Amino acid sequence: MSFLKLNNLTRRFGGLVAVNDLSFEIAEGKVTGLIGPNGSGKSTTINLISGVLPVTSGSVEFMGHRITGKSPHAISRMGIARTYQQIRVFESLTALENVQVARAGMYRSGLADVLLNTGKLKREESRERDKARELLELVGLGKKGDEMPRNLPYGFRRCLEIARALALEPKLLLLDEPAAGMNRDEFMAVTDLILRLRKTGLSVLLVEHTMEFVETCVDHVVVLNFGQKLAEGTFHQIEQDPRVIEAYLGKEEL
Amino acid sequence: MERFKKVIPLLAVALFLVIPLVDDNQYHVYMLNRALINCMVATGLVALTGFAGQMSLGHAAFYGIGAYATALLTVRVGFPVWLGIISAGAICLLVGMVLSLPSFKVSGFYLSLVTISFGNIVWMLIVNWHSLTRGPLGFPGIPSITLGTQPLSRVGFFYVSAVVLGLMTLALYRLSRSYIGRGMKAMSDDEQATETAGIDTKRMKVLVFSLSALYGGIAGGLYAHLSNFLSPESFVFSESANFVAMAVVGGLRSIYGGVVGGLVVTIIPELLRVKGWEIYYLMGSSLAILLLVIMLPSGIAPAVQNVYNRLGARLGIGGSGSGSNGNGSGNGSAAAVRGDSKSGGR
Amino acid sequence: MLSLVIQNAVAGSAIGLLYGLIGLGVVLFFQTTNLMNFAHISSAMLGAYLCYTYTVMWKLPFALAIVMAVMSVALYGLLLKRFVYAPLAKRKGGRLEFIIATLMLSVFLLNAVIVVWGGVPLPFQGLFGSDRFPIFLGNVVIQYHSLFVLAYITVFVIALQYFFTRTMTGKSLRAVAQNPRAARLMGINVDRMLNLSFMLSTGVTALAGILLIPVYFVSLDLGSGIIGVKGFACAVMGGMKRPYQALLGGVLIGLAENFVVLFVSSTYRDVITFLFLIIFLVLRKQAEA
Amino acid sequence: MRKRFLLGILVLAILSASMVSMAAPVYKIAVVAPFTGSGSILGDYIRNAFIMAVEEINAKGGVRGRQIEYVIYDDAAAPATAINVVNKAILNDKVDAMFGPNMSSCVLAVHDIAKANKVPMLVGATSPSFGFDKVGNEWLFRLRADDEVKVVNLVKYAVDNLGVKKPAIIFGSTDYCVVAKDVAVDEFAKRGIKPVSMQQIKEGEKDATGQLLNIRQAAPDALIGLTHEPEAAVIMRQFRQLGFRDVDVLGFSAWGVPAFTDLAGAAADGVISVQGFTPEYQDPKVQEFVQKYQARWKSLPSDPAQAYYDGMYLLANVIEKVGFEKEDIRKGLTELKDFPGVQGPLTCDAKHNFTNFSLISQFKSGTWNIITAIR
Repeated sequence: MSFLKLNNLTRRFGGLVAVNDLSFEIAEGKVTGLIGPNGSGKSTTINLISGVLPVTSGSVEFMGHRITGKSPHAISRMGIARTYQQIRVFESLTALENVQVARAGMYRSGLADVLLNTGKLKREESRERDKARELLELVGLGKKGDEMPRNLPYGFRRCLEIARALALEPKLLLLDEPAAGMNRDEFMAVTDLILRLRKTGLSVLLVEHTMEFVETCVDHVVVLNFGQKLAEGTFHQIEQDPRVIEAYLGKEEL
Repeated sequence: MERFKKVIPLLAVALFLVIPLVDDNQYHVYMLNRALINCMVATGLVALTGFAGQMSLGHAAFYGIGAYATALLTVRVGFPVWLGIISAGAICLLVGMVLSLPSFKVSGFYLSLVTISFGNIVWMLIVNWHSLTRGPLGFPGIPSITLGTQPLSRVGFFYVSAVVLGLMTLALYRLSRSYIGRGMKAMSDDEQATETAGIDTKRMKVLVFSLSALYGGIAGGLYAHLSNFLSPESFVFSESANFVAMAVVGGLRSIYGGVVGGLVVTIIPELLRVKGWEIYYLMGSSLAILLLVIMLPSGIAPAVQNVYNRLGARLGIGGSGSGSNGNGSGNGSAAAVRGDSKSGGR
Repeated sequence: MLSLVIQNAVAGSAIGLLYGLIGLGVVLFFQTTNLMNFAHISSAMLGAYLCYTYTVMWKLPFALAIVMAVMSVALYGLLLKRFVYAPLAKRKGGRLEFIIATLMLSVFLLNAVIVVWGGVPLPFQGLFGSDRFPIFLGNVVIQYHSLFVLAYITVFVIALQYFFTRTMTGKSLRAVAQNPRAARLMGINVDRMLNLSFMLSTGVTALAGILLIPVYFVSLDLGSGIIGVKGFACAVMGGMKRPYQALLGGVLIGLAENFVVLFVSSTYRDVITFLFLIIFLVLRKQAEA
Repeated sequence: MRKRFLLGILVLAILSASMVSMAAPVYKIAVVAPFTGSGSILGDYIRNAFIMAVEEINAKGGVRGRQIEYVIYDDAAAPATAINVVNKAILNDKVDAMFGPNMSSCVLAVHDIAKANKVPMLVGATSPSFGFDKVGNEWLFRLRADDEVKVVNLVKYAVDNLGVKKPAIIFGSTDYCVVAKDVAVDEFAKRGIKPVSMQQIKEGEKDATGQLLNIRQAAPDALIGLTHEPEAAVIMRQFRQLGFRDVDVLGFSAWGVPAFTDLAGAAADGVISVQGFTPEYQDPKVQEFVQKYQARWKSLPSDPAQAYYDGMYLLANVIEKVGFEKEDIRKGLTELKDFPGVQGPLTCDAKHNFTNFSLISQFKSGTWNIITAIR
């Protein structure tokens, strides 16, 4: 039984084939990088795995269960959390509340508990608030819990989004260009965070452009081109693959 | 300090509650009763639109279904009044669940069109289903609420509705502070991100639609027993628009938005009902509401709260002190008029 | 029976074109601003009343009155942008706030019209040959007015298409709607373009209002009735993208209405039309996703 | 921003302060009528005629030495609003008597308030649905002929004089129309006639072709129109356009007023209508009233105008007789007999109606030709 397995995944947008008959597997406890030139279908792949987009054909299996066709929240609760390429935090909630949102699945209290404000609910609320604080602490936002996201610098917003994803206690974390648009300090902070997560044994699938980032964080790389798998291997294997250089790296070196 | 901060709002509520005891003008009491009922519908819309981001321009339908349901049950079946009102709420709750189904597929402007259509359909059924509603002839002879054997006076009705509204507001308050409320607010910010944060947004929609339909239904039920007479004109589209206007004027994102807006929007046209103004007052009141929306798009309640907080800070009783307190105060709405179309994230 | 069906189809299309006229303005506004103006239909009402005033009360020639009415309403469109849209945008009001503001504006305008012109529908006859004898094709009747509307629409849609695809201003307008930031970077004066969209959509709707006079009279029903909602419905059925599709949407609604009367009942005509609209809205989205 | 908001509140406060009126020995009357919304066609007639009557009476020294003061309220033709304003009129402004509302459903919604506070309520609404015999409110009086009477007369005329055997009925969606439809169907049934087609047109609808085509298919010999004015105009224009032949058109009272004939234009030619009042009626008293009205308001009166004008006079007459006690006024109104109204004597009958007068007339080349007057 493989951890996450993509079987002949295809997604069309009208006439355009964004992901074409894509199959690969990722291993548990490893950080897998998904790279490729612009428009090669990386984000679409993430969207298909997380259930945000319906697949045209093919399937995704997660820990032996077919998850294709399930709704995004069900997939999230099975243990696949994600972030977005363009940061999508909840702007009308505080940083702490942003993280708390993703803890909704941990409550045993129902609507009646909420309306009657029972002791059970209060206990759970305080437990989950502590847990959310811990997560903020983990991503380096320990003191920012009461801030509104719009008052946070870009890098912190990204970390907040990651904290929200971690709040689901995922087995697999999908990161869509986590380092995009960051300055040097922020970049270092995110790199550091991912390395720390890797140490805890969390599996990660990340889409990234920055080669430096991929080199530092990633155990295994899958290269996409025109929605198809071009190559697969360790970063150093990929680096030397002439097809990859031609399709992707080569172009950048020019 | 914190306790002191709560004194003034409580005082305001207490002052409001003694009005009927001090002012024996029955017209004023009647209008306050109407206002309280409107507040209930508006509070339901605050939950639906302000918290969960689902637009409804058809809430007069729930108000109408609730009103006719209790009218029919009490007059034709012989239910006691209180049971009639509860049943009206329950029926609306079910209808609200059904209306939440289209919201799985459509949102924003399209959802508002769906709800307008729904409101029109319900209205036309009220007009045309003669055997049930007597159609345009109106439905007379609806009993008043009784206390023991005595019919409840208007002052009594005021306190009954105030308690009901208080309970509704309390329920919304608790909901908004819980994990469910946070999920709703998240959903109104970004539905897809909420889904991927592990929240079943469909369930959330069913919940919030039925909640706000329940509020509308109970309000309608109370209205039926206050006016003792129903006719279809009270449930037309412009009433739905009026309810939304109440929620917006009061403050869509504030727990108290519905209450404040309901009071203000009900009272404004009555204030303008001045001698010789019989053709101008509606123009005046719609202009007043328009100006309120333009000047205070996030509503009166957050604005007052802001002023109050700043005043408190200046006097040194501001508790935590800082200007931005998380809930409600002037976050405005998530999406600015322009440029809020989120790119699909491909 | 067949002639009855044909006659209903003709009559349904004729009234549907009028709904489409309103839908046209909705699409135009949406295309250029990404917004919904719930006081949209008020522009039609203002157009009709002003045209009446200029023609009947000021005794101006009809053609001049039309031009002046359209221009006056376009000016109102400018005021709408300046005094409703701009302050709201400045205070970060959302789309819902814009909807409520425009809804209140429509109530205000309706009551303003009652104050100025009174609540009684005003007679305004002899427009577009409406009172002359219609054309008979066997048992089937076609109004001159419908033909006139059809001709107007054809010319108008072609002109609109030309404007949006061939002229610089038209292209800039669309660019602003699609991405205001990028448009600004490209050196387009976004504010001026917005002014133009407001004037264009209100002016076009004012003209539609004048074309509606033979059927709707110069009456409050132009500014309050269900026709506003039907205008939105047409626009939605047309996919909010192309003006001529809004006309098709209108015809679809008109046909649906008449056939419901023919085969079901006149009492439940609108119930079924609105059910149809809900189902359409839900299915449409599904097909897209 | 906050300053502007406070300013707004200040303005509202001043406005509300100005509502407090001065107390003086006057007789205070409320007029509730629609000035906004769908029924606003009627509001102006009612207000104009009422003001005219009050001005005339006040010029002659008022009633029993007291001037009449009036407050006019808009009910927007909506029962919920009517309840608001009647509450305001009776409980806040403390009026002594009340004219209106003018819509039947509004009357049904508010007459209990008049009863509970013992205020005489004289209304111009005509639906049989709230007659004294139905609701039993002894404070409620009616100034215009009951629609039942008018529809019965119309059907009688159609069958007896025109020999109608296959009528088609088109009716509107309000109380006024729906009740009239029921009465008409009953009356036809009494004569063994069943309408060949029954169609409905909603208020505000502008397309009746579907309905008319169904009617044409049924091949009727008469069209009975029971709608409000704008729908009547829509129906008649499309009726002509669809080329109906040899079909008589008989309309209800809204089919007999200028708001209809102006809109319908030439299409109105030949329509037979039953009316409570028409300025064309060549009676010297009617013509005197029409001239006075025209001189004051530069327009022709319509039937609610005459009704409320008469109403004010008969109330003044009762007060002169019995004084200002409300209970006495109520009794006085109930016992009123042969009061000279514009169109003839007014007497309070068992249903609290003051008149049963109706006219049947035909519209020909721009004017109404009276066929018969029925008392």
